[in-house]
Amino acid sequence: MNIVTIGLSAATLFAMAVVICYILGWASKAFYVEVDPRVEAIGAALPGANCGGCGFVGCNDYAEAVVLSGAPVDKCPVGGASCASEVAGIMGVEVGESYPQRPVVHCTAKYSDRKGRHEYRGEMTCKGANMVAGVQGCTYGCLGFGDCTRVCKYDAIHVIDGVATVDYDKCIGCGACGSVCPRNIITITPFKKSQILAVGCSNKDKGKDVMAVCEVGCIGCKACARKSEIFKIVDNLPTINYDNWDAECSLEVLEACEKCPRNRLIFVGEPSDADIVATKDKEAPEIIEADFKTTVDDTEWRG
Amino acid sequence: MKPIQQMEPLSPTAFERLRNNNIIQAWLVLILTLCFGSSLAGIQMTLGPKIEENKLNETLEKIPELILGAEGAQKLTESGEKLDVIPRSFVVDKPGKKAVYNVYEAFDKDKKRLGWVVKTGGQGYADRIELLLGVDPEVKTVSGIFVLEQKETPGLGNKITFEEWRGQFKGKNTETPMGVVKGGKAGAGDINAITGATISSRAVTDIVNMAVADLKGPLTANAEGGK
Amino acid sequence: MADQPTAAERFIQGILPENPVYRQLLGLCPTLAVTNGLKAAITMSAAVLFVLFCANVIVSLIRNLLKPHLRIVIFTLTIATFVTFADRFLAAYVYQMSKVLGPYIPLIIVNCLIICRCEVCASKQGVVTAGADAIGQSLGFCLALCSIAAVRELLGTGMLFDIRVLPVVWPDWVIMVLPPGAFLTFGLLLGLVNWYSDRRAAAAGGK
Amino acid sequence: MGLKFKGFGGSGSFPHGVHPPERKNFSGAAVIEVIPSPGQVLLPLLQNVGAPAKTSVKAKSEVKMGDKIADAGGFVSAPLHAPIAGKVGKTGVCTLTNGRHVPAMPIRAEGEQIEGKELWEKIFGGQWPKNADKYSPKEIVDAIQAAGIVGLGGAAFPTHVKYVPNEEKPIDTVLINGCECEPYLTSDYRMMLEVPDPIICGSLLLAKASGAKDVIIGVEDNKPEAVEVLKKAAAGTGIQIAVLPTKYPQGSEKQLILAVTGREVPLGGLPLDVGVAVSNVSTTAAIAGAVVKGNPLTHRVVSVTGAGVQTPKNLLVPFGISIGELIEACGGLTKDATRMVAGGPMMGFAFSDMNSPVTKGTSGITILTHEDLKKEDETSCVRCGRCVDVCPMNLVPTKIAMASRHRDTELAQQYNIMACFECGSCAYICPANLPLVQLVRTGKAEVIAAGKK
Amino acid sequence: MAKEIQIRESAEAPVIHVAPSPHLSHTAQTTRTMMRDVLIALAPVTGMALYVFQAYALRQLAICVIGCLAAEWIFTGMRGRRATLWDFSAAVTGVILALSLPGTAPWYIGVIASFTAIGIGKVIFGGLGMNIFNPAMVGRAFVMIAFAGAMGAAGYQDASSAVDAISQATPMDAFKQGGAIAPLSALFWGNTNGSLGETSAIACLIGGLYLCIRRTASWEIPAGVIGAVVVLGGIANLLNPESQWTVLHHILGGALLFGAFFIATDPVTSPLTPKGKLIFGTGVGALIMLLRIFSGYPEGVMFAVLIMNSITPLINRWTIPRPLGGK
Amino acid sequence: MISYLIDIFLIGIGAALINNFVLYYFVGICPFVGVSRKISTAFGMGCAVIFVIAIAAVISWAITTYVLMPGALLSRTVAGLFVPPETAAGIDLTILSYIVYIFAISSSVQFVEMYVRKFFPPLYKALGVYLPLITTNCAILFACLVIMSKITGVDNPADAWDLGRALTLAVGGGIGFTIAIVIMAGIREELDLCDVPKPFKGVAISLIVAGILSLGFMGFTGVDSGLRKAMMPKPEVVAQVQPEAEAGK
Ligand SMILES: Cc1cc2nc3c(=O)[nH]c(=O)nc-3n(C[C@H](O)[C@H](O)[C@H](O)COP(=O)(O)O)c2cc1C
Ligand SMILES: Cc1cc2nc3c(=O)[nH]c(=O)nc-3n(C[C@H](O)[C@H](O)[C@H](O)COP(=O)(O)O)c2cc1C
Ligand SMILES: Cc1cc2nc3c(=O)[nH]c(=O)nc-3n(C[C@H](O)[C@H](O)[C@H](O)COP(=O)(O)O)c2cc1C
Ligand SMILES: Cc1cc2nc3c(=O)[nH]c(=O)nc-3n(C[C@H](O)[C@H](O)[C@H](O)CO)c2cc1C
Ligand code: SF4
Ligand code: SF4
Ligand code: SF4
Ligand code: SF4
Ligand code: FES
Repeated sequence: MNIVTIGLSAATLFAMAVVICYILGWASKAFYVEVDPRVEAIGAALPGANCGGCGFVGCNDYAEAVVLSGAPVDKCPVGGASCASEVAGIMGVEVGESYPQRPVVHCTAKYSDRKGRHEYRGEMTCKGANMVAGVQGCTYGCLGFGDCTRVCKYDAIHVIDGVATVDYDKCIGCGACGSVCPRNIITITPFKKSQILAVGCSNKDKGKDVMAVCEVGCIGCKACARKSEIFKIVDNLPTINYDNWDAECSLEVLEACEKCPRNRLIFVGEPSDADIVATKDKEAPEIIEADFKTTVDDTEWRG
Repeated sequence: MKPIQQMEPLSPTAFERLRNNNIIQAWLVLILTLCFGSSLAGIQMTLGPKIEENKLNETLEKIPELILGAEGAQKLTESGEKLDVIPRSFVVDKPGKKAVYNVYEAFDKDKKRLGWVVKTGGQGYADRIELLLGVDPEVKTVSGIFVLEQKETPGLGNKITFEEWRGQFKGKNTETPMGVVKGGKAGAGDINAITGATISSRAVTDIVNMAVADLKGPLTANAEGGK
Repeated sequence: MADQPTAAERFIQGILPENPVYRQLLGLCPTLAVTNGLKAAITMSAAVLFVLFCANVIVSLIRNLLKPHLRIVIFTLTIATFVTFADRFLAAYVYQMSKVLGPYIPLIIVNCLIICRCEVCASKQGVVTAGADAIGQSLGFCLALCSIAAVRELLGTGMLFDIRVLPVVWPDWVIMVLPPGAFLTFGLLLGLVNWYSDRRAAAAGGK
Repeated sequence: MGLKFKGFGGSGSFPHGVHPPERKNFSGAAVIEVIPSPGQVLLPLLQNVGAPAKTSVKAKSEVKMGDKIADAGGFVSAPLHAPIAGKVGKTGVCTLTNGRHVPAMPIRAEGEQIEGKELWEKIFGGQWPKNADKYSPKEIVDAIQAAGIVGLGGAAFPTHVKYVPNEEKPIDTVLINGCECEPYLTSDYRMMLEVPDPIICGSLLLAKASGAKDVIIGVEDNKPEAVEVLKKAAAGTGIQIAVLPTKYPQGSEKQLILAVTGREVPLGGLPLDVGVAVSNVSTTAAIAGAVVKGNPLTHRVVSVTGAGVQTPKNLLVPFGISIGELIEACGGLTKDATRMVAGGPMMGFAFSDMNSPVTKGTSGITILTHEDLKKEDETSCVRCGRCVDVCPMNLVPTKIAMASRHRDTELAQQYNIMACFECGSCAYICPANLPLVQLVRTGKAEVIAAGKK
Repeated sequence: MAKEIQIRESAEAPVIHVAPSPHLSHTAQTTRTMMRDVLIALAPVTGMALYVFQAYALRQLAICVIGCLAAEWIFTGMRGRRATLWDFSAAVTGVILALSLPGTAPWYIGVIASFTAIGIGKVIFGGLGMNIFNPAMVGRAFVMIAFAGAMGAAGYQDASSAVDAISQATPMDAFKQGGAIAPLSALFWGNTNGSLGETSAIACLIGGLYLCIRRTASWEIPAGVIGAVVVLGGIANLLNPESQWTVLHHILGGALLFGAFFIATDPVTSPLTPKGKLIFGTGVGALIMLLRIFSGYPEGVMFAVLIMNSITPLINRWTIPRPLGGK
Repeated sequence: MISYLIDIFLIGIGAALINNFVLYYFVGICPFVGVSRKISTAFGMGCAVIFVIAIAAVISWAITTYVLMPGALLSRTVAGLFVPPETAAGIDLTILSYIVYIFAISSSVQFVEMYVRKFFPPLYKALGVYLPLITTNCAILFACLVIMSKITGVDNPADAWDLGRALTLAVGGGIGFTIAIVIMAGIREELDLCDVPKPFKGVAISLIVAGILSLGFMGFTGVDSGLRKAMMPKPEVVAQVQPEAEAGK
């Protein structure tokens, strides 16, 4: 009886395995559906635990999302980093950028520099205040309610003295702050050197109008542009052409900075040495241009 | 589960066909099933009897106590003796209900019938309550009950498992069904409800009443005819 | 492939930094179901240890024979077998406890924790590492279960390991040993653990 | 209300809405005064919904009152005309009361100005024909367009656009909006009382232009005198006066149409879609002026009101005059003035800059005091559903606001965020004092941004 | 941030500030006045409880109100938020909790219920307005299950009590266990045993109507509850005509009116739209009847409210109103 | 017949509400906290579970009844080829149950997935993505185990569950799972707009919500016996009884 039981057990399982393998094998052929080979490849690279930890329903769904809708490659908590790099390999994306991108806040006026500030009651966010006239005179500059601080997951940007200030040690350049700022004064800029030059003002109005609202704003006097080729005045504001940025011009640039009557040319950032090494050989980035908008409320209202 | 990979189209040569055969592809699975199947059966062979014994013992161990009472059982163990227990089953056929009772008939070493132990159960407050009911050979009095399984509320309903409460059943007459009385003023034929758990108390009493009613006839009939 | 952690790292990681319950949130069903008493929790952890260890070792041994598409089938087969072993063993030697644990022992088969470890560690690394990983993870699991069970048993019955530790005047919080108590206790402890590790991370970041 | 409503398709009212205190007594009795001609005006180049106007005169050129100084920047746009005689300055920028930062053209007063009585005569004086037989629809629409007329009810939508003949969607009813449901404001009320004739005339012109059979003037029942005056003026013209219950926002066109005609303007649609065109009473008067007298739109009546101003008044002012001058003309602010609002308190914009110019959309300046603004601190939404009960658009404002606060545009759209017209009923009633309208507006901005992406 | 903004201060010139529209608000009703209204509406019920249960009621009220306020203060403090005691919401929770407990419950039950109500029922979700479940009912359910002995039927009776009502069985229990029918007048006026707030139907009605008239509570919810109970109770009566526990007993007995007017109407945990509120109320009523008739508990208000609370988000989803002119 | 229907009804109600799989038995917690972020996803998951759990119940009921349990038809016949029938009838293969169930579940999940994907692409879009997740969902295996215990664990074979009961339990459990997960998803969508303290965001608050839900569902305790009492005619106590022969050892 013992042997029979043992035999029968083994046989039962064996029979089941045979039947199932056969059926499934047949089914996989009979019901074959064309899929993107990358989906399969990623599916194979993923652990297949189907734990749902990635936020998708199961590994296959995630694989599809990666291929079809460009989901991030590093979402699988089970597979971890090794899995992420494998998936990245399949997708042909690089993990890591060629040069560090960091946010630059193009406003440097402290509370005391701003004219026409009024007490504001309402939703205490920049987004909200941006829709109300008269919170402060300047309609371009930082509002200081810290929407950017709230979205930064890395605790890297803070409102100090009424103006958003990036902590370049912590910032990883995710760009969240830039996309949330309702005044579009944060640009995500490639850092070619540990410190780059930036314009600390976004006001595109004429000098007189700027002076009416801000103690320190750029008045578009063109002093810098006269000193160095690298500056070009567009809409009453200098833009900096990083193509022409090299060691020789740094002297001119320093001079230009000195000439600026309002001291609005500033050096920002101090990315690590590693970043500098990493970006040494990369081609210089194109002109960085902040997408300033005359911002207050472009929604249609009423009717 | 990962979908089993799609097969290449069946290739013409016999060898290729063999290699691509679904079953052959899964050779590891097959071998493992063989190993696992037989080793499991082996385990079953070795542990199976022990488990069966455990299951049975759960009931058997209680029988002396249910029949003889706690001291009686104590004495019995001290004397190293054992009761002779014969498991039987009775089918009760009633309109609208067909029930099967597992009943253990207990004899002492002189083959004298000491009593019956009935395994029975019914709906309690939360879930089914399973219990053992001991009665004397003539099914005149209850000699004890024991709760095997219950999921009543701890602190309330689960007091039915406590000796203080279930002890009440001992010696109760089975002539008339037992009633449940709240407030601790039960008469001779009644059971005191647990405070705050009348439902559980009543459920147990009902189960006992029902079993007694169902089995009184057959058991006494059997007792007379037996021996 | 990136560096794989060593055996010792695997062992340590499993206990706290990658605690399967609190950090990875794997195997939640038994975590909730069998933590109304410390004894049950420890028995469960032992069963998991056994199954995880055996499965990890076997998978690690045959890892080179694995075909990707049959991998999970083989894992489940192996796990199911060892779970059956554990189940029968408990039924034979600690029958009462096996009744208490009921279906949750067989449910180890589908416990994500085990498949996950087979997948992440055993199918990629050697036997020793796999074994160490299994032990580390199981200890972590045990620790988590015991922490929950201790709270529940203590508040719910005034006892630990079935021994009364709180004074008799303590009114038992019956809810703690019932299903809602499991969810609430685990939720609160999880929050506590998150809060603590956030604080630790903040302290470390601040330095 | 049923009785007053014989003869109209609607029930006379609309679902939901609120009853804020009316406070029309501040300036309700003040006869319209003509403000002295200012030394300078600053004309923003964007005063209407749609495209900004394009300057058509060079800096330093001399202009007379009524000269065109900027062309319409497109079809949905309106030209600008000089409200005073003077010299055009260099185009600068200015911030409007609604927060928009736009280019603006200054004109320094020089030479003879038309002022006072003379101005009043020019704009409102003379005979107004009680029929429109003389004019063809095209003539009327062209005159409206050339005069730069935009809606004076607040939205500043270029009026000619509403009335260009449309084969597919014929207009059968012209509704003249005399509700003025905003608390405090009285400019429309004074217009109806003092100059009903141009209003009637303009209404008839609009009916002619659009080919509508019915012309209905809707007035809230808190202005019985205005109803009387209009009734008298309209006698024999076929114009009907609908007296509506006082409820905010009765003046909103969708609600007005529903109340008067019983038609529902489809979501995202225009009144045109249900065969109705709506214009404000002041707009109508301006239209009459443009068609009959060829007057371009250069002035409007503005109520300066509220407890925060010394003597509340209704003033006829040129566009581009700074709001500070208006307030001066009313004796200045009181000490406890705390908030200046361009428009009424429900939908107006708070502003702080006294130099902001009056634009075509400025229907009033309301100065609120500390007392008016006393309210409890904001708490979280207690989900009381009161905002749902008052929303005239039948929305769920709290959900929309919370979705917006958490940047969940998808959820906001599920709750029809774009249907909200920011009437403020919800925020008015909210016991938690949440800035619901502001949240809705930020949410809308985000939805639009997401849609553009 | 607000603090950092300079406020122009000068004795002469007015201080102008800016804010989004609308610039008026309906000051007659704020969160605080709403909560105050509830306290006022609870006055008859509380008064009745004090009259019937005397010191027991006073003690339980004191424990729960102080417990809830303390819990609110401690837990919001732990979150580093300003304590919000003065919006009275914690006080309302405390009073309702106390009124839903038996007067004889030991002191620790009130304390634990209060802390659970505020901690797990409210603050953990984010505080006022954020909770999904009715805090008072979370607290009551917690202790009801935890201390079933003291909270079950037996917990209501105290043979040694000098207070009349407490030595009787509660009406629902007397019926369930012994088939005894309490006279309707007793249920109406309230000199029976039970939880503190539930005994007097008239007090609940007075307070409830006040709430509905003040529009602090929406009438749809109590209407739905009572409507469902009438219909289902009527059906139950028809199916079982010999039962003496009629529809009226169902309505006047137990916590039905108290629950319908004060508990189910909690705005935070009920749906937003009138239609949703009606569905919610009907659901609560139907569940109450289901649980009363079939479940192991004598009463079902608390569970019915908790279960319907849990599907409130779904109801909100299903009842997004059609915007004007929309499809 | 009536009593059978009542039985089925009560089994269904019991599995769906009173002893809800998730809130009472703690099975399927992983998807319950993992896939409950959106109502639509949760509903899809629930439907997929109902579907698979029904298939698994049928398969496991059949295998248990005809192959695994002592004296099952198939194994007895096969073994009968080698050993005397009495021995064959005693052969007990229940030890294989776990491995067989999981094997059956995972392969049927896979089969269904492939089938649906090929022939009902829209259905696959709606449901298919959830199918693989279900293999590691305790709820399915749990249903199989309960069914097994109702077949092999009963004292006398006549009480063993038939296919109808097994299927009802499984589908009821699946519906219970769906109810729980959809409610949870609704609440979590709401919680996204709430100010939950940071450490509790995500899973911790979900568990607490589940705790309160389970507290609420405890209200259903006893509804089944209440319903049974209301629907069943009171069984006669006087009974016609026949003694049976002694059960063989
Ligand atoms: C959480 C809770 C658990 C309960 N558990 C049980 C129980 O296990 N058994 C029981 O008979 N009654 C239980 N009850 C009590 C019943 O609901 C009912 O009140 C009781 O049966 C009335 O009985 P009494 O008259 O003995 O107090 C429980 C009550 C609660 C609140
Ligand atoms: C909430 C709200 C209230 C309004 N109140 C009035 C009003 O009282 N009087 C008015 O003429 N227009 C009011 N309007 C503007 C009308 O909707 C509509 O745009 C106007 O009557 C059209 O006429 P117009 O183009 O001539 O300005 C209101 C709009 C909204 C959104
Ligand atoms: C608001 C409120 C809700 C209640 N909810 C329940 C409930 O869900 N279940 C319950 O058993 N008792 C509940 N009670 C208590 C009962 O109404 C009743 O007082 C208690 O169950 C005592 O009845 P018994 O003696 O029949 O157990 C509630 C009481 C109040 C005031
Ligand atoms: C009409 C009304 C009924 C209320 N009912 C309750 C209640 O039953 N339980 C409770 O804890 N709070 C209640 N509250 C208070 C408040 O809503 C509660 O504290 C919030 O749920 C906390 O976020 C009620 C408030 C109102 C206005
Ligand atoms: S940078 Fe932009 S988002 Fe940040 S505080 Fe300033 S205005 Fe706000
Ligand atoms: S780029 Fe990202 S990390 Fe850097 S400050 Fe902005 S939000 Fe923070
Ligand atoms: S009125 Fe205010 S508190 Fe009430 S639901 Fe609307 S937003 Fe929330
Ligand atoms: S949601 Fe919009 S339309 Fe509705 S009340 Fe609020 S502001 Fe008015
Ligand atoms: S452990 Fe049960 S579903 Fe994951």
